[in-house]
Amino acid sequence: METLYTVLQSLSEWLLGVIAWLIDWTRLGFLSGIADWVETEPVVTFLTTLLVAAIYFITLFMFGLCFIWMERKFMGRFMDRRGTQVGVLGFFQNFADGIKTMLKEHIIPKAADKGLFEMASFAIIATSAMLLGCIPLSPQFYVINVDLALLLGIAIFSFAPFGILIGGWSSNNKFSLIGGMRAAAQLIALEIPILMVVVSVVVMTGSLSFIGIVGWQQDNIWLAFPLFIGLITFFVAAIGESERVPFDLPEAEAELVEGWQTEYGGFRWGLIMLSDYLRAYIMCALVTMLFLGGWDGPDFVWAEIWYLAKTFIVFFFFIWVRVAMVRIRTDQILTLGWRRLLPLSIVNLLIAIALKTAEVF
Amino acid sequence: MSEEMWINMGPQHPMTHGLWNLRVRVDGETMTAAEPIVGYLHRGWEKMVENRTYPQIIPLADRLCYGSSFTWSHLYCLAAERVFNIEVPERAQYIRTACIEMQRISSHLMWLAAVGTDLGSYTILLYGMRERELFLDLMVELCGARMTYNYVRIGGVRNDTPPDFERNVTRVLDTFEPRIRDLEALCDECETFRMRTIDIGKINAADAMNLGLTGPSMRASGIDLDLRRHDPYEIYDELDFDVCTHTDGDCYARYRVRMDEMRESVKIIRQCLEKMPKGPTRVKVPRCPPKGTAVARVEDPRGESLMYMVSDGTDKPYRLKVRSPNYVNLSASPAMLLGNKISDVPAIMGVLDMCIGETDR
Amino acid sequence: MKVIIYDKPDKSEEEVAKAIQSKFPGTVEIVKITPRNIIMKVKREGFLDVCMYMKDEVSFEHNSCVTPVDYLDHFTVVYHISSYANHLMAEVLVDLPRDDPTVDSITPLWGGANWHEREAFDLMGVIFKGHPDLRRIMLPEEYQFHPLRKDFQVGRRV
Amino acid sequence: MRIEDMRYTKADHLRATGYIFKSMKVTFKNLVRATVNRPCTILYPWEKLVYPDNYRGRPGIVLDKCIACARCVKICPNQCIEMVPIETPELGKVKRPQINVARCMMCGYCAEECPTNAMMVTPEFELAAYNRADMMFDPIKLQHPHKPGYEVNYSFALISEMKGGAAKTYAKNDPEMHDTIVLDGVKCISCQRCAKTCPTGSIEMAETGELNPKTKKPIKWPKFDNAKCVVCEQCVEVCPKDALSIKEVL
Repeated sequence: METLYTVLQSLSEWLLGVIAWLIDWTRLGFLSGIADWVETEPVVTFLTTLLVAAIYFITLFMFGLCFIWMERKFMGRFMDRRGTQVGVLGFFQNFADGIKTMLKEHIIPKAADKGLFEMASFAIIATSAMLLGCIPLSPQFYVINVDLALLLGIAIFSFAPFGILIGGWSSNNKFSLIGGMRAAAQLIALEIPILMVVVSVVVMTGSLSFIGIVGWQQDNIWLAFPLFIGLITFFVAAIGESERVPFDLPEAEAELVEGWQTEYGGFRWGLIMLSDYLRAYIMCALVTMLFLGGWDGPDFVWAEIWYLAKTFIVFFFFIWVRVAMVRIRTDQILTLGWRRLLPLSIVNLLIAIALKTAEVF
Repeated sequence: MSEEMWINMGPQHPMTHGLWNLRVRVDGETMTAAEPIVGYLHRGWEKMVENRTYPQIIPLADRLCYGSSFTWSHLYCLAAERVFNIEVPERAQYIRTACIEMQRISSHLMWLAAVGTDLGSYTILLYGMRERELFLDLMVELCGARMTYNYVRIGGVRNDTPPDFERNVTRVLDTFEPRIRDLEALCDECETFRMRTIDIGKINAADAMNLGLTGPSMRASGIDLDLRRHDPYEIYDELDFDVCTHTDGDCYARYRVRMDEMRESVKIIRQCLEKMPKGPTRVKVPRCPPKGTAVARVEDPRGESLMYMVSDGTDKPYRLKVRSPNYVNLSASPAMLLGNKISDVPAIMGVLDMCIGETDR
Repeated sequence: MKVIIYDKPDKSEEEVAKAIQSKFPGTVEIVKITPRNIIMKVKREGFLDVCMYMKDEVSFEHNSCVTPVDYLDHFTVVYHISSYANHLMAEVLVDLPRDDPTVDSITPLWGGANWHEREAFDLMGVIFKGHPDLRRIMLPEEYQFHPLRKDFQVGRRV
Repeated sequence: MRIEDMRYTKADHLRATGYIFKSMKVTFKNLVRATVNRPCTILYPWEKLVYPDNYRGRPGIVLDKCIACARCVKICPNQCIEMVPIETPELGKVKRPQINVARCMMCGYCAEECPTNAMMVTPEFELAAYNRADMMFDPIKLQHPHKPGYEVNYSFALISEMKGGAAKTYAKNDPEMHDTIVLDGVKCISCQRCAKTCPTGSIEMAETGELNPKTKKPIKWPKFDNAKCVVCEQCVEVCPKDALSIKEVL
């Protein structure tokens, strides 16, 4: 089966072959060793991985931008206004914003802990970008396909609160400190229901890799039907994990200015903003992958299209919830996480186990 | 975070509508002390008007509050008419009453919009502003400006209503009445809004009365008192309306009182249009009033506003004192804030309907 | 849940005025009675007692406003005190000499007077004895003048 | 005062039903409506709200109608109007108002006070400029095409007539009903300054029939033509002996 990796491998093999031939053509004796080395397996693998990562990242980066654009336009229409107006249907607003944030001065507060302050933003952005690699677009289009991809993704995902906490702390600002604390408390409270729901999915499918999970759903049934409670729980927790209204407590701009990102400005802030949307994308992707059958769909278009369409639909629900609700309070989020979502996820797990034990699927 | 810390919310802070400062001492996220600080927008209004002639003060009185400028210029004219000792033509009184109620609706809508942003829902902001636009358009048609009307004159109103004014008002009211339901669906019937407002910022009747709370904030604590009925001015004693009260004394109660007041205002405007007689709208006023003092108080959208005027027989007032309802409501805010979470600050202060223009004068 | 309804006045203006007048014959002088309004002059020595009586016995629940007025030869502090139950507002005038503008604070009686008295102190320089927190409120702390006094020279802007 | 047990009943139908689904329904309805039709916002620089003629933007002036009575200068609460001399081919050397629009607060008083409706409110509100000098609108720049709706007119009644029961109204600057200037003859020194300063030419120095005992010349006192007068009070201000005063018609 032709995957992104194999296509790019042959491409890089050909490229490196051309380079080796060029080196040979110069007939410089001392370069012949390099020509041989260029064509060896590790170099090919290295270049292929680089290309795969670059292409994958750029693709998903564009989808991240699409998410921002979609949120802006849909929120506009939900609120009886137009949304952005820059360029074709307002799509170039993202680029305008990107250029603007890039051109801004990078300011570090005098009293901040400089090293941690910088590190925190990179930790958040890097983990978000890493997460992209864990999630395949289709059986062909992916970066890595390890057996424990789901576990890896969740693990990387839960690294972000750490960065947020450090960022909030090192800014040396009371608002960002409170915001960081809230982020940590909230993400931990919602992490556990998410994991419980994931366990139920794993119980049903018996696989920890996304391709395996989706394959099981293709063979049997979309998990949204048997595990409906799990879907709802996961959806609510996913909104909380990606820090969107009504759970955007860490950056509640009414009381905490901008929460833990108060002191970040310029390109750092732009990247944090982007990473917010990347995390939202990842959450939508997980919902799609775990419950909505991933790239499962009629065969007349590519599997990737099915997958992305589902992801966008899930994100539409994210936006819809956002416009219809107000932000809730920290203690209420914790109550929701520990006292509502956790029991629900346990019920969901029991249902999964029961279904599996009864051998319905 | 183990120690209590003081947080300055303001003068530049998203929660403060205007330029004021709220210092709160927080223990974790719970407030243990609060101190509002005002004076950043002090323009010396009371000194300024001592150097203006009587008609020149009307546009300045408009600018006391951007949200409800009509009530302030009307209050000024009411006080001045008592100093001048003149009667206002009946038609002018009806026009004034209708305009005051329209102003009350638009002020309440703007308040709702601000509460929406404070709580994190921009939908409420935009819906509120959209409804408010209906009334602003009416006012533009009537007096040529959207917010600072300069329409009331000592001894009447500036001009008569335009020819199809009554039809337009009726049409707007017919459009607006069902749309209150939309706003309520976004607020009342949304569980998160109730979570954020019910049992937040409680104040009981005795405290509310002692601390000088007036207007909707007081009525929400179970005190059935409205200056429109209690100390009627203009033609309120001929109209039939209810005083909206609520008994809980929390943010939700204050919110409910305001929403009900909008409905009552619609009723009042309809009655005014029905009963409006023909006749002159303005009387000619002498330049200099007789010596004396006068006091006028009206029910502003925010509470009891009062003007005390001392005239020394010249064409400029000797002393003009403004009692701003918000000034006192703000001084009572620590009683509501204490014991609540820091996330409740925007809810409590937003529901109080802050307007710094009139507070600092 | 209890709602306190003030739909009909309990006492008329004359009754209220008479009650206060007869209780403090020396200190209170009723100047004028108009519908829903009583104007009375009170000597500053007995002012706090009058206020206490008004609050406790004649149900004046609410202090609307505290207005100091500078009449060049003396200050007059005007207290607008409303009675919800009687549907009226009393205008209590207290004359203070210009060189000693001191009067008893009514903040312990009506908490709503707190900021009004601070403002009166700030802008007019009237000192309220017994006020819990008499600081400047509008102007910066270090200002030495009280701008609403009539002898204050306003800087002319050209 | 009475205390009653009262349940809050007015909005009992507003119990939270279905958690957030009603608000989601409302927003979704709006999404459909705003997508099918246009959203209610307007694209500002390209589309603009349609304002009625009486919209109060910056003041505008019709130079021919202005009589330089300076009533606008007197009423302006911000003191942003000033009379400046200009010279135009049609009018010659005249004084006309100049407005500092940066200080103007668009209250429309100048148009309301103007006795000839030369000053009017215009719907022009986009006044941003790069420097303050551009905001100083001299009479030439202040000119604006005339439209009847731009004029601010009102009608008023007199208190004395209202008390009598008649509800007759008079238009703005009704020559029958406006205030009159009265002369305190004892103070008058016949300096003719009022006649010279009068913008409408309604003051005429008329002989009183008496002779000055010292110079044996006839004493002239100002005589007021009330139909022409616009009560600009310039004569009252210019009088060196305070012999003139306004008698208000109430």
